[in-house]
Amino acid sequence: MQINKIKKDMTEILSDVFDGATIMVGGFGEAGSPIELLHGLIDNGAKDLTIIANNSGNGRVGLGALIGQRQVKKVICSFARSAKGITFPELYNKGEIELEVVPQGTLAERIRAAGSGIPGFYTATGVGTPLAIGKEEKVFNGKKYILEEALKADFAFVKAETADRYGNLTYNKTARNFNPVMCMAAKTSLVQVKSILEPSEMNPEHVITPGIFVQKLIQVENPIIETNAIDEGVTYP
Amino acid sequence: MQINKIKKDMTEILSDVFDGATIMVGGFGEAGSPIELLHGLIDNGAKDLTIIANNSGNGRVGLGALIGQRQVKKVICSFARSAKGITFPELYNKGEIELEVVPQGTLAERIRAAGSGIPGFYTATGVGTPLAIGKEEKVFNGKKYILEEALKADFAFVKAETADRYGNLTYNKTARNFNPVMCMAAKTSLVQVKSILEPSEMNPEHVITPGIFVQKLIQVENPIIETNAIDEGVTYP
Amino acid sequence: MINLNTNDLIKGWDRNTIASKIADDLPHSSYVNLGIGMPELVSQYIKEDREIIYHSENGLLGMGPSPNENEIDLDLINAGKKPVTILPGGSFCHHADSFSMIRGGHIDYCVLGAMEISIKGDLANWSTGKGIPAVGGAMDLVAGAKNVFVMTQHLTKEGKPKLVQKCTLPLTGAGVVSRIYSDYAVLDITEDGFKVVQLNENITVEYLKSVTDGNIIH
Amino acid sequence: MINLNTNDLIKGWDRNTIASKIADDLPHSSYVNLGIGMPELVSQYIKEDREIIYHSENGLLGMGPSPNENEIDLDLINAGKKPVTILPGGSFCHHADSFSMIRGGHIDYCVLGAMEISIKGDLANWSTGKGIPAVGGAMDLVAGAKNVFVMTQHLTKEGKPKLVQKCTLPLTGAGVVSRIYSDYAVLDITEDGFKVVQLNENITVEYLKSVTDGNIIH
Repeated sequence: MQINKIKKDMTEILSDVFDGATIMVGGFGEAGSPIELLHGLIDNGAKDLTIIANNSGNGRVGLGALIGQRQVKKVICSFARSAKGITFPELYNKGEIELEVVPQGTLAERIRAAGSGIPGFYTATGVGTPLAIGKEEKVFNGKKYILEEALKADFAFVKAETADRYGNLTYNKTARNFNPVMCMAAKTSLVQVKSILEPSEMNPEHVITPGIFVQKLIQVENPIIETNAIDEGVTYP
Repeated sequence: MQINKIKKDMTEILSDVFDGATIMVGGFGEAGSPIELLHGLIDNGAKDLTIIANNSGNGRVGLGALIGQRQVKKVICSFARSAKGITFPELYNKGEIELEVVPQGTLAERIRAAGSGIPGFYTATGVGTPLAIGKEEKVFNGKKYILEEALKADFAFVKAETADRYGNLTYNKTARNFNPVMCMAAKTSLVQVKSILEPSEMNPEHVITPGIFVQKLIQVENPIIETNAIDEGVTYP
Repeated sequence: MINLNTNDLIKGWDRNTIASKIADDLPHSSYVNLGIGMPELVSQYIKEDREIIYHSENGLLGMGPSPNENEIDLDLINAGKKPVTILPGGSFCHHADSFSMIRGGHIDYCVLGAMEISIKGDLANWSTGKGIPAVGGAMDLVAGAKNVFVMTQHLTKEGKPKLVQKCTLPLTGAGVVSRIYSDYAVLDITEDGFKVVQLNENITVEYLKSVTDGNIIH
Repeated sequence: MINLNTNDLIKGWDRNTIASKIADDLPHSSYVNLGIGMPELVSQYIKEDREIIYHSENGLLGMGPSPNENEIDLDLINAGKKPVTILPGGSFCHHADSFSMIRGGHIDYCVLGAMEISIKGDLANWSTGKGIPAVGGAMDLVAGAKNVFVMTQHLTKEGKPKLVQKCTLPLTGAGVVSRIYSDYAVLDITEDGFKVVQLNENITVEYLKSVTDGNIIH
């Protein structure tokens, strides 16, 4: 029997997502954002979700749409004030969605830490700022640092460029961003990918996310381009 | 003026190595081991060195030769009991060289931490063993972890496969090993590389060590193959 | 000293002149992160005698200028989410590796805007204390870069000093700023106060003191 | 019970039989790290109904069998520093990433040799307390892998039990072992003691108890 992580449709790949799950969503702005998986999650209907992402969604597509459907109770992100954000500000200003702000580098490192079996690490980022309040301090070589804890998730939703059936992934340019560390930090990583190659076509020197960090794949050959979709007034569902 | 990190010879690339320096040496066994740079260091003559590496050298070439020249006062490594080790055991059994043993994964992560501005992190590796003695403990979610501190160096000696003048590097197969994290953790990374490409020939998706982590390069087109050298009884100088 | 009538203000350097002063202070072979907005101008004033490598914290080292309309790739963007290009010798990496470059002290200079800078080098530039809080990479940059340069107007739009004894807004970092480039002066943060490195030719030290809420050393 | 005359010992399973028992317990699609030496045998007994992916901690996922003489590449080696191959679907990574796979709990099974295993699952396998101390990746593997299988002779060469109340040698990890595959039995570590999963056909429970220094549950 051969390992084959490719699923046939959105229903299958999303079958075990549950109410109250914590989900990491890859992407920095729209680059690397798994819009079709997020739309699948709207159809799936899971609610009371905690979303870990860099941003909080644009317009009414992808993460913006999911939040608009009120499936999200909390967002953990570095930047929830996107130029084209609609749904998050709406709910936030009404007090109907929670927000935890994390510096971008600390967010990335907390996610990597979870994937690397490191429950906590020290960083100078945020020392002396409001985001250090309540965090343990420790001095190394005369300089003050704060303790940051690993940030893990039940699922990662990730967008990649190429994959093989083992789940080895490559990304396109800056669409790489948070995707590789999120694959590491989630119990189950769900990946939408533009093209699927034979394992022998993947150069082992060029794999960015090794298949060990990926559980399920689905091919989305022509993903939505968020900027264009928003400009055209596309909404989901 | 263009950035160009390529140096013309061993004397130039090693010019600022000093007595008492801490030097990380890449490689796992012979794969990725910068033998020619180490031989250059023998010619350079710097002494009282602390070496951070996975192993402690084989035969009387490379790191084995450097130790044999009594230029090293201390080795920090995970495995100092190589099948073909001669010089380290000789000095160690006479009490003439110090040894600090670090679990292999903790060694890699302490090096990465130094390169990533993380002064300390917690790990379960080593908990309850003699290597945890004297280390701070902390409980996360009911499980015990120990604090490990960043391990930095004045220099990294690294072997790569291809480079461009900016110091972008690729490696060959498992010769990658500790080299990328050591480039991150050293103030000055010195790299010996088989072939030098034009920057436009380096695919930005395939760079493993970005040039920001590399300070000096030297081309060594046909590096010594340690196994063969030892079998042939080669010694240095 | 505080709350000057903005009509009375002396006109200082324009933003292009400030950008060129910063550009002149970035040495050959530096790795530099330019903040979104005004700091982006700096790259236009780098002299021919040097090569600078630009880092964008979303996983791009060796960032080039904006693309032509027909070269736009929405997978190749900068930290401000605008389309950019990559130069030969550039590389892509993931977010944790990109912030290793920042946090690990590998970025030689970052240039950022400011709302307030204190005499101790504290910087406030991420939050007015109102609206949705959003920090992005600012805290990581000021904590990690070897040198933090601030590019700013000397006074707020309301005519209040931005250089202050103590910041009133939420901090981005404490004691992190190395040098301030304003329309009135270039100033270093020192133990004794804001130290004038260069003064705008239309400005007197007296005037500078009158628009700064903190000790000026000349 | 202790220090049996080795001539009196009953012959148990040979190492190939032990390896095949371990192979049968590795489920389809598992990520597995096999320790240097005896555990390497396991890969030869994987049944056709499953695919297993082998991890070698020196930055190799998808390790294949030894190469032919003419295919040897000294840049492609395993954790034991022996030449190996890489299978389609494999990948290379650096040491920190490779140990993220281990420490982060992504390796489903590791199979290691042992000098002593205590009734609490403590493992000693890296140091006799003499000679040059050398730990390699053993401590990371036992702390990080989801399941730690031990493959061992039930008794030392001197006829002493390796399964003990308390380890006397320096530990590799405390409470880390899940299951022991010896020549006499397959045993799980449980709160109440070593629990027999399978007993060698030539061995009685009484005999097993006589060669084990710790409570046996059957």
